[in-house]
Amino acid sequence: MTERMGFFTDTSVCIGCKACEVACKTWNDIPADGVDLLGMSYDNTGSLDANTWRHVAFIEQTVQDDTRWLMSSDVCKHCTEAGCLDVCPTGALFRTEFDTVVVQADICNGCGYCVPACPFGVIDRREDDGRAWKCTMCYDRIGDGLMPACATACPTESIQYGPLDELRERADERLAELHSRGQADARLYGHSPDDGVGGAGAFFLLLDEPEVYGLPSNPVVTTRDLPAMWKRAGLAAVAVAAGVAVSFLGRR
Amino acid sequence: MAECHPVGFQWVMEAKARGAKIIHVDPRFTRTSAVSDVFVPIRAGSDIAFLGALVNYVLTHGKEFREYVVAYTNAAAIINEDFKDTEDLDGLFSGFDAEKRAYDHSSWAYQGAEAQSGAGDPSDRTGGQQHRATAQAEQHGSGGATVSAKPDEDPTLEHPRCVFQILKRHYARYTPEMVEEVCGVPAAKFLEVAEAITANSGRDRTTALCYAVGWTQHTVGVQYIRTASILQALLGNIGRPGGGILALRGHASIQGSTDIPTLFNILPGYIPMPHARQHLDLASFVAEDAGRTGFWGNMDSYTVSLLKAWWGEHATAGNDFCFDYLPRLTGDHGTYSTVLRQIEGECKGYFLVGENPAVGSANGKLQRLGLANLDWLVVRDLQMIESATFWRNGPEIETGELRTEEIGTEVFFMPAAAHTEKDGSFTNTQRLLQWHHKAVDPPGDARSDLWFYYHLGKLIRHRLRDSTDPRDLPVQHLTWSYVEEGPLGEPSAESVLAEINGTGPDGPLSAYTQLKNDGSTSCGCWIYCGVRADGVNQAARRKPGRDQTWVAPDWGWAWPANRRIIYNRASADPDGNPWSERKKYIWWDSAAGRWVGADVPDFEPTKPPDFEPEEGARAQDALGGADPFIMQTDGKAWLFAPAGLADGPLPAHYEPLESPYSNPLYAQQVNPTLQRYDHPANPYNGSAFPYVVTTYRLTEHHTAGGMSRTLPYLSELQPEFFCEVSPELAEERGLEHLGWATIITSRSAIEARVMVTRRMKPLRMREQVVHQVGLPYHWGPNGLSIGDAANDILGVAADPNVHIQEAKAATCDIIPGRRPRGQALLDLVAEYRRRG
Amino acid sequence: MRQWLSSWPVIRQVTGDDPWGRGNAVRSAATERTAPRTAEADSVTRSICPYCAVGCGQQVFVKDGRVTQIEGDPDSPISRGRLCPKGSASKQLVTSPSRVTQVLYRRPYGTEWEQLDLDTAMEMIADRVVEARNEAWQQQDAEGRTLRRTLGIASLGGATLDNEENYLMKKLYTALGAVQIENQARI
Amino acid sequence: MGYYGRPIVKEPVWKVPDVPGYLFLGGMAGASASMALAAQVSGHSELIRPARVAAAVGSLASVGALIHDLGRPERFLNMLRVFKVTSPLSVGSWILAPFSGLTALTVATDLSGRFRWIGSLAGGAAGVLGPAMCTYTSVLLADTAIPAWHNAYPELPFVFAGSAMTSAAGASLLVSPSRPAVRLGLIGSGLELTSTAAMERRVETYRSSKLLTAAKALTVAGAGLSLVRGNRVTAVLAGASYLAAGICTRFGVYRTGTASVKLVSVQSG
Repeated sequence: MTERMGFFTDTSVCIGCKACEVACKTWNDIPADGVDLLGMSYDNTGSLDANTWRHVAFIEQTVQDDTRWLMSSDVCKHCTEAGCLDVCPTGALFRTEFDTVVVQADICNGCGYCVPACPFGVIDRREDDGRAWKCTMCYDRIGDGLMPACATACPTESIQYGPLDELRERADERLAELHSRGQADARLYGHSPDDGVGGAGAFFLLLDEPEVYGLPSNPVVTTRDLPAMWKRAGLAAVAVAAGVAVSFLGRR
Repeated sequence: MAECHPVGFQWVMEAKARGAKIIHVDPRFTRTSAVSDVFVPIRAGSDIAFLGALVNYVLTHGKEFREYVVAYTNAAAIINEDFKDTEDLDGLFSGFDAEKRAYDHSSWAYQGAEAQSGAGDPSDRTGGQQHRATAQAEQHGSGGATVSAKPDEDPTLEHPRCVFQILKRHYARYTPEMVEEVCGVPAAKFLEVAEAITANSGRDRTTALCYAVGWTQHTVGVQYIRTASILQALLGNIGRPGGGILALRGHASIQGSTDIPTLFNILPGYIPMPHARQHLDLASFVAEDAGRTGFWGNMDSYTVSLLKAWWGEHATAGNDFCFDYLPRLTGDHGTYSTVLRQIEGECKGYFLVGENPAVGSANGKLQRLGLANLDWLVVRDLQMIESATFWRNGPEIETGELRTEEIGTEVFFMPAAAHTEKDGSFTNTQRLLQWHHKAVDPPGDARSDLWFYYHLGKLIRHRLRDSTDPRDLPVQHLTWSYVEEGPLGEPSAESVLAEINGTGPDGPLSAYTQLKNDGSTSCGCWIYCGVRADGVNQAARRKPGRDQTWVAPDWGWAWPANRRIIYNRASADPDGNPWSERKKYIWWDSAAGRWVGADVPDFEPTKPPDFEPEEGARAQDALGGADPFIMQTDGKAWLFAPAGLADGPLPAHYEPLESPYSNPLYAQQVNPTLQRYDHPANPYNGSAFPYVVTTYRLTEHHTAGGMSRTLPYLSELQPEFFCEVSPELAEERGLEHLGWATIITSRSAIEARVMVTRRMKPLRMREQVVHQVGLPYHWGPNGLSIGDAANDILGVAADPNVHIQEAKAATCDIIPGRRPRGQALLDLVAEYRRRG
Repeated sequence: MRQWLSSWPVIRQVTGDDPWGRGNAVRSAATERTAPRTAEADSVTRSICPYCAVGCGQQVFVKDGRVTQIEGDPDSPISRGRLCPKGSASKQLVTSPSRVTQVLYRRPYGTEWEQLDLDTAMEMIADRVVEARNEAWQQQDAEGRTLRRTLGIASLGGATLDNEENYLMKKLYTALGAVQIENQARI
Repeated sequence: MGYYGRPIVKEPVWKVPDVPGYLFLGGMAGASASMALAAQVSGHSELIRPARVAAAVGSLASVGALIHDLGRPERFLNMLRVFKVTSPLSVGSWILAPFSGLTALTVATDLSGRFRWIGSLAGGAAGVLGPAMCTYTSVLLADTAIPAWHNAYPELPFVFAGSAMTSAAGASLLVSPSRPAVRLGLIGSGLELTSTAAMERRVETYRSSKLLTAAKALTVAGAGLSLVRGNRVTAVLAGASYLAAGICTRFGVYRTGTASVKLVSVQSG
């Protein structure tokens, strides 16, 4: 495995231009989603899904009589412990040499298991195509030394791509800087290896609670509990065996 | 800026990261506001009051950059005794002719110097309606008006009639309290801005102002920019790095199409189109400049070289270099006047070339009535735009005002080539020419506009080749042979660029200073001379930015002479030393005897700072070594414009033509010289319209939408026309979020989905509350993302200098629900018109 | 058979370094062939974004005569490789299926578009220009001053075009005496 | 709070009735196969064939439902491309595939009368796999970010185990009433009712599920009816109640889960 690569999305410099959304769709030939006015501020995309691998959230707030407009480009977190990858029964999802999580379109049979397994609600099955899709961190591009399409386009370097360790350092510096400027509500999200997904390969600097951006406050990969689940299921299976056996004991 | 120029905005974000303070003044809270340090919501149409108050703040607090102001501006110049200010005449300047609604600006002149009307004919100086209507500002090219001699000056700036003192008096009433009343900006907020700007200007620091059509689309648009210029000149923010007034323009080559103008009143390089009354021949045309000082003093060379480029061997000294071949102006031939001529039936043929006026120009109905009355229309575009389909799905078809079977216009839709399908250069908003190379062939019948005009020219020349009518001589003699390439016969763009660059006896020219008035040089656009220096396409230079200095002089080519900051002589003090180490840019190297620095000096390279011109010197020789503004006749930045503007030597706040408020500053309500277009289809709003309406763009779309509403990836991001209103206005009018609203003016009514947002804030102007309705104007009936066109409700009234319409501030009413259809729509609008 | 078995991920799970079947063992044939289409382009052309006037650099990737990708030019000191959503949609702009690629003609009082040959259309337009020019020709004004112009023809546009195109337009129109020439710069 | 009230976790894209049907059929088939084995071993020969048929029909229908639910059904075999213990669906596939094959083979030999010894061996193997068939689907649901499913993982296997037993008993009661079937139903009912109650204590949203309430009622009804001796009609009614209860349980759990993405968040286990 080469160095782990990742995204650091610094929402404090996001201008909500949505270049990331379009650059992503262009590069990955993602179908258009249709025209639907959602009325969610300037967000007419809604959420990450099979046809949206970058999604810019827009949140209008009133803080002490002043208007604040938060914007944040969401993306697949490329978790260290990835639920989607764990539960995929076909091996369509795999971990790449860059420690990113990618769906292999030639393998996926559209079982859909990954969809509810993602604690962030990222991966999704495309209706007409039947397969699961999500951000690949432009696996093809980064393998050739290019940056992912979204990070390439981003005008303000809100989306930064690079070795994860470097990004984490940069994020710590940026956070300290914002705090020193009095931006007390700035926080990092997904950067800690100790969190419920073992740290995200794509992490964020946010200016409010994660839920405000549609992110879970304490995401946990479901498979952390899987050994206990198998244990309980085993016990239950034994109960079935025992129950059947007991039923056939005694009088006819 | 973040909204419409996101990639340019990266530099603002970078400045912010380095500690720069970002202030955003706008009627609506945009993506720019979101990342700004200070957001100032302002009433649309009140910026001169705001900027004027900044000028007043600078002057009353002694915050001007005194040394810069004394040396580089006309602050010390003493004005004619006859001059009367708006202070004296309650909103008018001296020289106003109420009948003609025009100024005679002779009283605005410098004392001791003759300020000429610029249009050349002294007998015409009274500036009648017709003269005024010839887009006077451009009549002076980029050089401003002529001042033929040095004015009397008071370097102490104490003389009561010196510009500095006039300025002080003129802006004294532009107080923070007045800002509150006119702009709806709290005085404290204004002072925060004033303190930030003045603290960040001077020797060590500079402040930049950026604007877009939010400043130009007003009946006082030119004066908006003028106010900004005064402020920046007072603060010493012109010609220096990090300073300036930066126009953020909206089209890939909108700067280029001004430099090499597809505009009625100028020729390439801002040479005016000749006027029938004044310019009888070449001699009279250049006469006004013959004795002129500054680089415009060479206009004869620029003009003769242009004529040589166009008529080649036929242009000789003996025939005035075919000067007579140029058509003459008699008045305004701007687009709105032309549309009225189409409706009248005089103008019968129309080319639309990558432009969609049925959506993008004010008063869409007026536009479409013009289109429907043509004999023929040629539309060149990539996609089927509304201006090509007005005859089948224009709003007037729905209302019954027009019927398809009764529209006689013959329409040719000629598919255009995209930028990837042709060679050519764009000039970006910072005057930088960048070449784009052809990547693929255009599909099907699509052709470049170069191909179209070249071959159309050939066909027309063929038709006229045997004519003996003298009117056809300019066509017959036109130089029209360009290298044809490939199976399509595409003319070589490079060969056209070569003609633009110009040639002399020794081949390609490398600088406009080589141009001659004797016919020995030819040059299609003098300011572009040097773009093919040494026969090399300098616009195609692509030395990576990271391998150059921050000025990046080896990427593309900027006019003039590859200078990246114009008037950069002002970045050094009068003695030629940098104002400060931090703001070092161009300075005098006395050992080398030349100007040096990061950029190409915008100055004669070896003229020393202490150079004193000889008496009677002309052109650039008449400017001293400390006169940085070399295109001005006196080399100074003009705080006060003694000539050249139709509506006054100093900016004054007037209300928009359509405003629910009376002017708190003067009895004069609107710009007294504003240009009206009186036509039954262009009625102006009366009093029945209580709200302010403004139009704007969104990041996700491009102008009239032909290049964005047709694309799925952009359409899905902003899928539908909507209006933005505050919760308070929504409450007042019963508008529901995501419901429908009908927006009405005396022109028309349109419907939009409602976006209720706190980003739109009611403003308090003392006792009154201002509600503003925001309308992105990208939509029309064609494409994937559709909706009514915001421009349909706007009227046409224009700035008297440049004929730009007032699209950024008008009045409207807004009611819940969808608009009526058919005749009922007309009835609704008529009802509002009746009400006043 | 043996080859098939050795490519069966279950076997690779057992024999390789990926017993959990979440990495190397499950890589597919297509994954092994992964390459960006930019690497497969026949040519890369340097261009400039056609939308606003910032002038961002673009790289146009072409394969088999078709544009396969347009992205920012990292060498540009203006844009440093970045593009906004419109610039990022440039590929869709130039390859759009809704682009009109055939000359279309609406005859006077017509209700539908008709197709027209390009050469025919050019000849027709040239005829109309000459005719409209002559019909509305003004040689002199009422006071006998030279006008040498026609108000029969007008033109709007140029801000989206190349300098060279604007130049030929202005030159041809001026020679024809057409003065009603405008573009977006003053709208 | 939240982003325009949108759920964070995505609702499953699985089809209804395919997936809850698959859960039900798999459980019924698994317990039936074990029942067939137990009947074989204990000599309840009249119970063998119905249980074998129930196992085969149930598992094949369950496979059919699973394939039908795939976005790319033709790629069903990719389920056996890897073996992943981290994926309950992978483990399940490796259980379901042999199980359905074995049960089908068993019934085929049984009905055709040929190679019955192979059928017996296969049936035995299926019987051993049966309990796993009953409970792996609970892990399949629990191992997701769907709050109601994930949070219920300690009890869900027992709910499914009990439900599978009552379903198998129900299928058996429908064709031939027997004491083992009655006893199996009672054991299953007890397990299902107690574990469902425990699950509802842990994850409240299940309490408001009408389907689960119906399941409980049907289970009680099935158990009660099964206790009426020697009445063919009540036996059939008991069997039908058990089967209906099984269907209600799976659909109830499924529906409560999909609805829970809007209501609750996942807790760490």
